[in-house]
Amino acid sequence: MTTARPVTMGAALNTALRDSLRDDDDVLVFGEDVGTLGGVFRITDGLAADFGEDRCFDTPLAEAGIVGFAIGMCLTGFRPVVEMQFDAFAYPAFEQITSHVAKMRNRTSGRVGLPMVIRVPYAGGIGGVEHHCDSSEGYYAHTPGLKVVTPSDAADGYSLLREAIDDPDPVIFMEPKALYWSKQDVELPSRQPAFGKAVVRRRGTDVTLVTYGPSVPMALKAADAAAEEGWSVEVVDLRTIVPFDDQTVMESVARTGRCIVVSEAQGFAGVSGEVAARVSERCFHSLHAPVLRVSGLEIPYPAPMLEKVHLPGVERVLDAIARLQWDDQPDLTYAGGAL
Amino acid sequence: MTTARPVTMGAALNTALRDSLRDDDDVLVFGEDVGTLGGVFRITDGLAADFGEDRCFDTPLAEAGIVGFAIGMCLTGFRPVVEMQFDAFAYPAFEQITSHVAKMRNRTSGRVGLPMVIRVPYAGGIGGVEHHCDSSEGYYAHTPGLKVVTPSDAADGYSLLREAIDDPDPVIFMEPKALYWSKQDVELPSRQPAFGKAVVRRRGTDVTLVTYGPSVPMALKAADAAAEEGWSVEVVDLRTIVPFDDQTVMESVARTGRCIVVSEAQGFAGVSGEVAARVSERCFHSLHAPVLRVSGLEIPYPAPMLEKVHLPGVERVLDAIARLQWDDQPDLTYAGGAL
Amino acid sequence: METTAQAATDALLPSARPVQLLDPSGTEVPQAGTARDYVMPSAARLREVWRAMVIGRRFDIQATALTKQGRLAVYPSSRGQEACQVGATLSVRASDWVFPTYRESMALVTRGIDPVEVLSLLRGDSHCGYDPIATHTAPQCTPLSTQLVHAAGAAYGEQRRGRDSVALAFIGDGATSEGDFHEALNFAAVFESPTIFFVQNNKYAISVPLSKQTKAPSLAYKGIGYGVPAEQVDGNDPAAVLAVMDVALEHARSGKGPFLIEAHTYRLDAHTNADDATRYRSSDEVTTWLDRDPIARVEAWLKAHGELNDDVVAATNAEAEARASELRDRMNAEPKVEPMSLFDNVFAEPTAQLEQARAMVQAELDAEATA
Amino acid sequence: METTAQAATDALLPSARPVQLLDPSGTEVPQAGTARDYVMPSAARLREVWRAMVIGRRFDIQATALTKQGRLAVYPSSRGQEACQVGATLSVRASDWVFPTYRESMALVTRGIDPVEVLSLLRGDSHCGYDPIATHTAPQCTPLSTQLVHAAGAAYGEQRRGRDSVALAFIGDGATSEGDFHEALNFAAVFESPTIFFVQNNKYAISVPLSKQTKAPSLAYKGIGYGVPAEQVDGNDPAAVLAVMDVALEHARSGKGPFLIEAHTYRLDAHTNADDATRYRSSDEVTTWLDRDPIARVEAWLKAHGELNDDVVAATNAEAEARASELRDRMNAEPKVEPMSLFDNVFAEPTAQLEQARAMVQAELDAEATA
Ligand SMILES: Cc1ncc(C[n+]2csc(CCOP(=O)(O)OP(=O)(O)O)c2C)c(N)n1
Ligand SMILES: Cc1ncc(C[n+]2csc(CCOP(=O)(O)OP(=O)(O)O)c2C)c(N)n1
Ligand SMILES: [Mg+2]
Ligand SMILES: [Mg+2]
Repeated sequence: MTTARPVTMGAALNTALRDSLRDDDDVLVFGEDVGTLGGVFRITDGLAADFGEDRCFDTPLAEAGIVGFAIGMCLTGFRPVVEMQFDAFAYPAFEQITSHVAKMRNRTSGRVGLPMVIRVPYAGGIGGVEHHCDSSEGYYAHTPGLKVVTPSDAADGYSLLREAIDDPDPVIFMEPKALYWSKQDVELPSRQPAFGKAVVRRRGTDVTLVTYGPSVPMALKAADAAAEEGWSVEVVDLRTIVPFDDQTVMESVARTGRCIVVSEAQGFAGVSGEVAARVSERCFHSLHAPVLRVSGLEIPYPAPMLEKVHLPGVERVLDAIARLQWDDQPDLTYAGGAL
Repeated sequence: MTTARPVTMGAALNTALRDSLRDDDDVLVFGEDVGTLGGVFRITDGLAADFGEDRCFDTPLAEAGIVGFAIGMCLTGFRPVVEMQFDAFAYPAFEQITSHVAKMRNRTSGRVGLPMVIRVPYAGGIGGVEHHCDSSEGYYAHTPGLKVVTPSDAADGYSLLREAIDDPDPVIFMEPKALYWSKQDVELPSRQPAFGKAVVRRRGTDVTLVTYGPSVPMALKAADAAAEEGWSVEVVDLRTIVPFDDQTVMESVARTGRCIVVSEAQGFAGVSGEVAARVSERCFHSLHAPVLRVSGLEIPYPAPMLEKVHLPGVERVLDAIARLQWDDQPDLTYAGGAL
Repeated sequence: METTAQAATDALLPSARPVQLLDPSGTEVPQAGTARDYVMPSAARLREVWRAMVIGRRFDIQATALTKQGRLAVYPSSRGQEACQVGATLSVRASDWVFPTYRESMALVTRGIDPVEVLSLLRGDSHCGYDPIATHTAPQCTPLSTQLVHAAGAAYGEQRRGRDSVALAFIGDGATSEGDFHEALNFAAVFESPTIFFVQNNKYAISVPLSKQTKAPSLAYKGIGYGVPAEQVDGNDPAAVLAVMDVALEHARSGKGPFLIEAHTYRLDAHTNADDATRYRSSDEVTTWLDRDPIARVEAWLKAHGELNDDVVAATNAEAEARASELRDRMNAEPKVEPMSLFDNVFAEPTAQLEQARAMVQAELDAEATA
Repeated sequence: METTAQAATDALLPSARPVQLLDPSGTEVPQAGTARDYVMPSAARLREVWRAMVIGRRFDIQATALTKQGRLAVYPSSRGQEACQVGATLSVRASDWVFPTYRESMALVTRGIDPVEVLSLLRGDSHCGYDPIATHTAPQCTPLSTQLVHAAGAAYGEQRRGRDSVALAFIGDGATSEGDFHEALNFAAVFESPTIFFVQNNKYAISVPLSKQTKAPSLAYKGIGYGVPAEQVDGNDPAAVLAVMDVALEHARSGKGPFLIEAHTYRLDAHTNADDATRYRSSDEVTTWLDRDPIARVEAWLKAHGELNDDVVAATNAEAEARASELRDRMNAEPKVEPMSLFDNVFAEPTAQLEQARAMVQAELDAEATA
């Protein structure tokens, strides 16, 4: 019997790739520097050596090419798992992703499915230079036909990636790069909880923080801090942004009556707006206060020395909690994310 | 003195380009087929002939090239107005737009501004084949550093385009192609109302429809139809999605107490979610019912013969109005846009 | 730093002028100075190509007519490009892959796909009327050049499966300017993917002439930059198209990687029925190209060699006519579209949200039906 | 269908082997078989380049050292590529434009930009430390190849303004695979934009060797596909880099359009200080390239020709040392960053929403300050 041991999210992702390569000969891993080097974040470390260069290989440096080539390989029955080196470096593939990856099953009346995974290390918090820190999940989530997934811990790194690889549809797999080195005691393999389900990471009764990916650990910290101030905070981790688990989110907010959406991404017209809109609509009669958003500022990602000011942190969440009209007084001066 | 005469939005856009070319030698128009042909929608008709091939010219067929070339020309003081032939054909330029156009002023600490306009004929309703009908405004609106503008009539076509060309910042100018042929009595030139202001297109007291671009005429029709059923419907046309005019929108909803966001775009994680979230937050205490969304379905744009089913229409708006809890009964079964 | 051997680069460069085996009058042209040896196809093959061109052209004219009758929303004609559409397509096997653009209707009909299914995209009842897997034919592609990378991937996939199938990817002259063209050629070369990139240089990208598209000596000179052998061919000479395709296929199928072909041809009609070609080109130019008719050319050769007689010509024309009229009849029927299908194929399994949307639309339709 | 004249295509193709004027020992190499005539630069220019390389290399070593001291977040070294960084940069005028990648720190220092401003991006205090308009130098670009299209546009803009400025755009070997490379070359060619595309083929894109990047005989063979003349040059031979740059500049400045240069060189350090090059290349390979040192090469020639003596060498080394130590001192100071600046340059005028956000952050900072 295996027992739980401390595993980083990066290692869990590597194990998921290994187990998928082992279990299914049609799974292939390719992208820039994923072969000999094992990827700039070492997520594919050792795969080429252990499974052969046929199964894990480097490509020319061209993201549209990588994604388009993967589409073609799907036509012959392969299941490519491709890596985009950083968030902003997936943009050259945007046309291939939106016009083909997202639409292929639909435009062929279900005759051509694309069981591929596009791995995108995303978001900031690691002192990266510009173009290496974008929160780009909103672009994909807004595109019908794409599943968008983001783990917040090692267990989910493993579980969600294996589910994504086995999924008959294309999955944009967003990896919060700031969490690659975060450790957790996990017992692998484990495919729990089910794909498409959000998870309550912490129980609480006063307010629900709905969050995902890179912001989950921060939200949990904020919940701890809030607890010291006497608030009981529930934290919901979306895990899969698409499909969206309305049930778990709405049940939580219906119970707590208050909601804050926490995301590192700029808020305007993105995922956090969607969550706020859905909760506001579906929990209208349960809400004691407006749904607030604590998100990244509406600015291009700042230089490393200023990223702390940009990133939503514990203090901003606590401020938002304090403004949840506990005394039923409206406060519309908040100027946090998504202004 | 000029007097108002019937002008199509297409003609108004053409006039705006002419007047800008006339008034400012640094303004250049380029893109695919915009020269000799005058563009596939004839928006640039006659410009090359009248202003010379130096001022309006065809480029090679490459959208990243067009946008990137325009960026370079800005460095030498030009003000390029470039055309993307259709919505989905702007995607190859996505990296140039998100990583450079949106960020240039910011990454150079204000030293390099990009006074360029990217014209994007967008949305559907004209029986176009796939990839010719995308509502892509959400991608741009979600990107900090871009202004996103969309006219709904000829007067705004002229006014907003001239403002966009004069603006010191890059503007994504979304042209609802279904409205190119819509006529209106206008007196040109006119630069009213101010850039960045939403406009109340129709006054009403019961509910506010917040909408923009291709959906405005439909929303006005729905308001007419609703009037016959006894509802007084206010219609707000956003005009500029970024910057967003909170004031006009919130004042309206605060007055009516109910709000429906109407957009042709798929709702999930897009502009309509943003509007719903903002209104829900800022008008929390004025709202008598949840903010609903009537938007395009969460599917890839359908084949022409099915687009009617996809596009939000008068009936769907009327249905949504009816579900606005006039009797204060919650109804959460609605499955319209943004599910 | 090594020297690039002249021989190695010569093997990649195209002939200095387009390969031609038959001149416009159907007379065989002596081969000299071509980059490779090209072999005159057999009379039987030329007859087969001739026949398919006759049928193809009639189909094309019919399709244009259908736009006037409101039975087709839009149609991009390939009249004038028959030697490319038919010649390239008949050169590959059913087990090979074809990656068409929106202009390849004639090629797809030649490939044996039901013409009504071919026209589905352009009629507007579905995005792709045929089964891409069963036909080994990708959906007609409108985002320019994007299909080329798919072709490179599919051909590589076939090779990985141990099969000797190739991919034939069509593309226009204008689309060679897109970044995806570059990435596709490069991926195919690096992975030695057996892909034939077949550029129909019909001289215009909608209104934009080739001179505004590129300053290359010819598009075939793009091959060497990827280490991909390339050739330019008279795209209105069916014999030459077959001969160059043969060389390209032999190259690709034998594991040597991709091949780039630039076929010089001309689109006689406007870009689509919605386009007004008089805005950007002269009728003289069109006339010049009418004189380079691919059908007449090979017909003259076949007749001169006693390989075709008037009876066969008449019978073939009649067959083409019959097929066109059958197509007209079938296109006159209102296509069946199923609104509920909108939700079926967004994902393999609809999400809860899609199920809700489906229920909403169903309720609307039910309400309409009872109203 | 015209014949492509051999002369026309020959004018576009590169030399079969990289142009070299000085061999690694600093001995002049007899010119034979190069595609064009390349002229040995004057001793004065070579001395100037030598001096800038000495200073540049010392700067580079200092920058790498600063990463170890935690004063620079990341540094992509160009050690070994001095002939390219310095030779190309010193060939252009202050009024010309330079479009650097992240690797061009040495080039920018050579161009006269304050080294602290050059390192701003990599230290993390701002995205671009210098004024691109004042210096005619675009921000260091990380999204690969995207800057090339800007260069083509800027150079075209200069031409439209009636000025004879050119744009010098740097790019790496790996980045030639990106679609933007293709679009940039093509736009520059079609608009006859005076742009020099300078590819530093340092043999790796992070870990990926050139052999996995392209099957082209050499990257310079990409030029002909755009009608752009191209050359390959020994990128560790400063004399050859200058000579080829001279030809390219003459071509571009005289209105003949863009020019593509592939400089064969080698990055001696890892991709950045964060990279581990032992994972993908042997130390033997590195040693081979150490023997092709560009500084030693030109130093040997200068000395042999009596154009350089030990005093000047010592003085120059001392100057390089002094500059490095000044840089170290200045980099030891904590850079000033201003949180409120985050809102200043999203747009020319902040939106109402940005003003609100600014107020929020100001309130947070005020609260922190009083706490
Ligand atoms: C990425 C992209 N940009 C623009 C278009 C619009 N468009 C459709 S066809 C066409 C011209 C294509 O010309 P060419 O490649 O020469 O093919 P042809 O139509 O002549 O067969 C253009 C610009 C498109 N379909 N895709
Ligand atoms: C569009 C894009 N994709 C990926 C990257 C990540 N990346 C940064 S440098 C690099 C390698 C570039 O190699 P090359 O062009 O040879 O330049 P060099 O670093 O060797 O100077 C990669 C893949 C990027 N910066 N931009
Ligand atoms: Mg064409
Ligand atoms: Mg390199």
